[in-house]
Amino acid sequence: MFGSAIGPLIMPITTAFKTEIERISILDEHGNFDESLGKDLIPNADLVRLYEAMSACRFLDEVAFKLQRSGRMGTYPQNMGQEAPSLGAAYVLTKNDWLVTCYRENCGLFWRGVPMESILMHWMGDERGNAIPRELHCTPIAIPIGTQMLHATGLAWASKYRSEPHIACTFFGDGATSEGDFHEACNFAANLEIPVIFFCQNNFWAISVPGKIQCSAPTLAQRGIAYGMPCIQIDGNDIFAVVYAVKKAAAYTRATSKPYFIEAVTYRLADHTTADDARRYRDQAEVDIWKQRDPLIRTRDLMKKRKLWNDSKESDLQERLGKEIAAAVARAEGIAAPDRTDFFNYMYSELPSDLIRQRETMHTHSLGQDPSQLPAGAAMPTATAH
Amino acid sequence: MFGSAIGPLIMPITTAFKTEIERISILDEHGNFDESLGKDLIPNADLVRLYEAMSACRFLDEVAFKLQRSGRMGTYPQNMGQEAPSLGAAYVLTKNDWLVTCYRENCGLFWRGVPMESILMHWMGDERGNAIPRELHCTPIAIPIGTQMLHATGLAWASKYRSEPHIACTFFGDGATSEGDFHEACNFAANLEIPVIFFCQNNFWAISVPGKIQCSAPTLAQRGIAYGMPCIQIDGNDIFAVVYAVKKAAAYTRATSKPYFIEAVTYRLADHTTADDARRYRDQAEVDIWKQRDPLIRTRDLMKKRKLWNDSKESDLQERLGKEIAAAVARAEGIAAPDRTDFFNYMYSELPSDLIRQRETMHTHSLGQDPSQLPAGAAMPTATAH
Amino acid sequence: MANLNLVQAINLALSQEMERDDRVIILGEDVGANGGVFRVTEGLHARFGGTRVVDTPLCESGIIGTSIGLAMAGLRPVPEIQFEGFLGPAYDQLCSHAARMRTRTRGAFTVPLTVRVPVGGGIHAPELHSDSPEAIYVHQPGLKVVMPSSPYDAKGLLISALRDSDPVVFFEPKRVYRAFREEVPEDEYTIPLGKARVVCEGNDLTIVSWGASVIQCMQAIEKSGKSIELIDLRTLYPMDIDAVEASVSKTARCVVVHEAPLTGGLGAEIAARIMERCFLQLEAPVQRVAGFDTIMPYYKLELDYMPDSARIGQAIQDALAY
Amino acid sequence: MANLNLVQAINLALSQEMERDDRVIILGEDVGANGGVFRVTEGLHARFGGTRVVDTPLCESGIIGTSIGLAMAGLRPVPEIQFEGFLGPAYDQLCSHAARMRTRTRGAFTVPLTVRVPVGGGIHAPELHSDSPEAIYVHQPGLKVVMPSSPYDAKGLLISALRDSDPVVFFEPKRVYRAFREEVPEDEYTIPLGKARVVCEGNDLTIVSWGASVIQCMQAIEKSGKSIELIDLRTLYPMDIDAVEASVSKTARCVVVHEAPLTGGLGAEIAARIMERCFLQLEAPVQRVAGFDTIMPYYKLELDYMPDSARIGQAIQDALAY
Ligand SMILES: Cc1ncc(C[n+]2csc(CCOP(=O)(O)OP(=O)(O)O)c2C)c(N)n1
Ligand SMILES: Cc1ncc(C[n+]2csc(CCOP(=O)(O)OP(=O)(O)O)c2C)c(N)n1
Ligand SMILES: [Mg+2]
Ligand SMILES: [Mg+2]
Repeated sequence: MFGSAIGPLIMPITTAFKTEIERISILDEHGNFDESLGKDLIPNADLVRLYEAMSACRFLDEVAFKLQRSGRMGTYPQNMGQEAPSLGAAYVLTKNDWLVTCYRENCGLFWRGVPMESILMHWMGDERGNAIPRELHCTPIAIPIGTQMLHATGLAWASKYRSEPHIACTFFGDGATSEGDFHEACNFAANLEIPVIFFCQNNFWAISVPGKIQCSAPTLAQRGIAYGMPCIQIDGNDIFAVVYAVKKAAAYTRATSKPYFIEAVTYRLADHTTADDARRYRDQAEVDIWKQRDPLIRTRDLMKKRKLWNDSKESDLQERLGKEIAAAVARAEGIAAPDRTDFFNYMYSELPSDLIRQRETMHTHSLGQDPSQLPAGAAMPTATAH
Repeated sequence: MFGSAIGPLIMPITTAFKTEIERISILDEHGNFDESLGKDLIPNADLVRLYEAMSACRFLDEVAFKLQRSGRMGTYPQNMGQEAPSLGAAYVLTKNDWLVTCYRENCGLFWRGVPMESILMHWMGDERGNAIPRELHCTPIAIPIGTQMLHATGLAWASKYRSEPHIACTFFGDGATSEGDFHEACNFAANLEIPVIFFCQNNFWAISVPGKIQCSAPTLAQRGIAYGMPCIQIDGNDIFAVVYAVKKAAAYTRATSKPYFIEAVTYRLADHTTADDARRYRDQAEVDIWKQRDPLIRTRDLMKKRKLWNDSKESDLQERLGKEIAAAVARAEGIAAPDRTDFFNYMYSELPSDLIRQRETMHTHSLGQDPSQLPAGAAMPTATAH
Repeated sequence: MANLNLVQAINLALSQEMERDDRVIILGEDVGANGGVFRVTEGLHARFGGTRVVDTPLCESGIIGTSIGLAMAGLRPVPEIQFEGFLGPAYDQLCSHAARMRTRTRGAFTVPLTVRVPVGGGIHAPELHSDSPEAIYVHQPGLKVVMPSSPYDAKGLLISALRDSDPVVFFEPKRVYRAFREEVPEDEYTIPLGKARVVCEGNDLTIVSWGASVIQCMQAIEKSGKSIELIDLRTLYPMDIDAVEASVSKTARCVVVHEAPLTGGLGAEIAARIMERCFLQLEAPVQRVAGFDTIMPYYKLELDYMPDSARIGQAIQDALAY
Repeated sequence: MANLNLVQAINLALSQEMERDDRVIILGEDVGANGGVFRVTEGLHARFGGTRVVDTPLCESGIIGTSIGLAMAGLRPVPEIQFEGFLGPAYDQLCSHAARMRTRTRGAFTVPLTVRVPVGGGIHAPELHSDSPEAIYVHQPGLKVVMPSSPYDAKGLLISALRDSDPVVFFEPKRVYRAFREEVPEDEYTIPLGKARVVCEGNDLTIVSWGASVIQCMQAIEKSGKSIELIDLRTLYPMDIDAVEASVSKTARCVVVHEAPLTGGLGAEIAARIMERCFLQLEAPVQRVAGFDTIMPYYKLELDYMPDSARIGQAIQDALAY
């Protein structure tokens, strides 16, 4: 609580505030597994499903990359290496909790039920990719960095207003935490007691700008301290740590209607987008280290250790994914081209008459000209000037 | 330092971050004085001058209030009760350090050398009140809340760029810390290592909105933790604590070129502005308590204890201030009315021709009409339509 | 019927809609116990409680961004921005999100919010408390923009805005807030968005205006002694250009009046449309009476900046004499 | 002389001015080692070092607000905003501060900054990477607004902007970035702000345009087979309306072309001014070819949204046939 205006003033040097932040790692890149925290966290059957989901996302990522390179899709931001954070959140949360994402959360969105072709269509330059059914409680891919967290605040507030138990979980990168809107969202949620999980995917880079330009503090988690939020830092490539943290955060948030801050330390193994060339600004050595920390590898190794997985299951999976994803691509590419006037159709609940006129005359008349108002004989190619 | 992308990941629960924030009080409202911190902080002669400065500001405040009430000035934000923070800063800092203020820092501005009539003229609706000589290194009163801290960041960066030792000290209220620009300024300064003191005057209210709606964390000082800044909380009505904190902050900032965060706990004893009626939203009991904590009272009591002051000095002072301030009011009111076209004159380094035309014809022609372009006979009251 | 000023008429509309529809919630700086700095939300906090009339942190982008989320979830938030000069920080959320969500998601999400914004000069306020940014928001497709000039219109337009399922920027001319009272029905009624009002009929010339300037236009018309038709646009987008066309087709001359700076102001759009639609009837160029292309001066000179009946009178003369 | 595209011409202007004047510093997202996402600042970080070419945190308001402070202190910051769609968060600092500081302080402080902003559509980019918000900034008194359409102009205009002591918004049409090369002198030269360029002369009709649309206009003119005068405004504020007037006085017909939405776009201002100045000469209403009053669609349909030579040709025909 922000001090009340009437509290006593105590002299001369006292401690006004004191805190510390925990860091959680359960399954690390060397295969170490912490039983105390990890034991009953994810049942084996679920672990396999989660691994399959990460693999599917990874597969799609590679396909999308090729689609872009062969001119069949526009700029695409690869998710490779960052599958675990959004997946773990989608796994823990209920279908009525909002997922308010950016563009590296494909894995969580697919888990929630967003069709792969929706994501593809979005990056193929088609708004229909965003027409995601409301009952999935996902918001569209957010292009302006740092802006979507405020929508999460509003969405979660609406649940609270209606006395529904649902919360929102919003994702954003390290770069996004530099935007003013990030601050306003955290502050709004903390002070008005709105149940939002602020989930930062710290992947150390915002395009070419290194993390220390976004935050020179020891952790990004401590951003949350500014708002009096509980904060936690986790290994974001560790699906167990993600699930642990989101369970803890969701329980807190649901019970108190107050926000929670998670920093997941992760890494994007690919370029920022297909328009980027990361070799211009980061060392391959760094990338190589993080390849060892890949969330898929350690999960697969654990599954093998637990006898849940083997090479033939792996190749079956890859084969199945190959087919499923080819089908998704076919659906995305097969959709009928939008009508050339389609961008008029969703502007307002009811199209204003001037927009109707613009739509109807767009290929026949100058913009300002209502055909019915032209003087007789005008606008006919052969007419002479009056 | 924001973790490097190559550090090891340590398991399972570790401490990612740990901190605490000090609170400083040296001269409290009961007259207690902490010798260990306060001893040589402010020489007696300076203490008297500081007290006189606070008294002058208070006097002006009362006069300004009356000017507004009698229709001789527009809306005015009283400073009463908040004299110490900006004064202490102006006292510690050099004339080349920037003071980037809001509107409750009159006392510091006067100490720096800003003429009283400038402030009066500003609130009398006259831009000439902002034509403050550059060598005072003060920026104009900032109307949009939370925006000026970014200017401080740029001003201090320019000093650093030129290898000058100057820093900036920027003031803002508790409400201002909710704006995105506040966050962006702190973050910019911290990560690019720009020497700015962020000085928050926490007066518990932003117009009618109580502090806990702006910050529900235990302190406002901890906003600084988000950026890895050193932060401190002080009794803002204690001129010694202010001087102590600003000295510490300025030394750090100058030496490291990194920012520092100060939260000064204070209170506005008057309404938000003359357009406000604080009785609508806050208890008189709260105000009464803070009247006891008035920075002037405790300073005067200490001076008396130290035999630096007595009632006759006080009445001499009041008499002198009465005259000085009457003269300042006379200067502010006596200035010739601005020319009716004056608002054209400072728009650009060179006035574009269209603006010259607008200025010249503003009382004679319609806006779009260049007299030279009118058809013969047009625009003459008696002419007939063509 | 009650004799109300603009503040009271808006307050009445808000309280009636809140009564009728519990999806309507008010949020903003000082809108709660304080009733807003102009007292427009006075009494609503006491009546509807702190869950429906909510004081927020001091952050305009946050207020609009959060309202977008509330609206996406199906509520009908009515954020207040304290002065038009502080709408700037919310520009991005309004234009990049509120205006685009419906088309972005092909209607899966809509943003039925009404942002209330006091606007304009003439009240001796400090800097950035007297501007007129309406053209900025009219230029942004996906928004609707409203500016009433009278208590009666304000109530009917606000109720329409609150029931509209698209984002509406509802500008309230400060200069009119307490300028006069008129009869305002107690019962709810709506005035459709996108329909202008013919304030008075005439044959010699048409004046098009909106907001506080409408009053200056009425004064100028009275002084002119001419037969002048005055159109109050009321809604700036969608704009009732048909009403303007009908009038100018009759009068053949037009003056447009607004407080915002001339260049890029809505007067330009109206003039361009009149030219497109009434080219052959027009006897004189459309005259624009507007703020100059300067910063709105501090209040000592604000009346020299703002269109007044003298300047409007000059334009009437120029148009008639052309 | 070298044969350069727009990206290279801007890069050359930046490096020459940085060489000449150490008050010039570049700041923004990815402008350093990466050379900007369009590679406009390529090589400058290596050449001038990290104190003069500075990667900033990801915050557009912060970039502009900090630049204002730098400029107030006498430096000449050249902030880059990565795409025009992300200029929104900086709207408030630009319009409430940069544009107002000189008049606010009666010249005690000036804000000589040049914000570079890639603008416009046609490059198959994602949402909010293809808009044209120039009218917004032209409507704000105190700013200057520039948009070159060719490498030669870009270099000369940018040098003028960098030497100007007022804030300039310098829009760079993305569609032109690598569209063609032309001869650009190695030596420094300036093109004055506020002066239009007559791209080609003609007698039947005048086209006014700027930025990437100028190229579509040239195509349309070629196809039309008419004698058409094309004016590239180059600077949008202050606008060279004298050049437009001179041309339309001669041709009596005019088409204005821009990518931004029709309503409230600069086409309206130009049309209104032509009416004011050439009323008696005008043989047809000024035709506007512009983006529609909708959100710029995702790239599958962007070419249907943007003015192309067919739509410009239609307007030419309509204007000539009127
Ligand atoms: C407001 C805004 N500014 C700039 C951009 C351009 N941009 C796109 S992604 C990006 C970096 C984002 O970094 P981060 O938030 O760390 O997410 P990451 O890409 O690393 O997942 C930038 C600068 C944008 N989309 N929106
Ligand atoms: C951007 C912006 N929003 C709103 C306002 C209106 N306003 C003026 S002062 C104020 C409260 C400021 O509170 P705080 O920052 O705590 O400063 P204090 O007045 O308490 O000194 C508000 C909301 C403003 N001037 N600027
Ligand atoms: Mg990142
Ligand atoms: Mg305060």
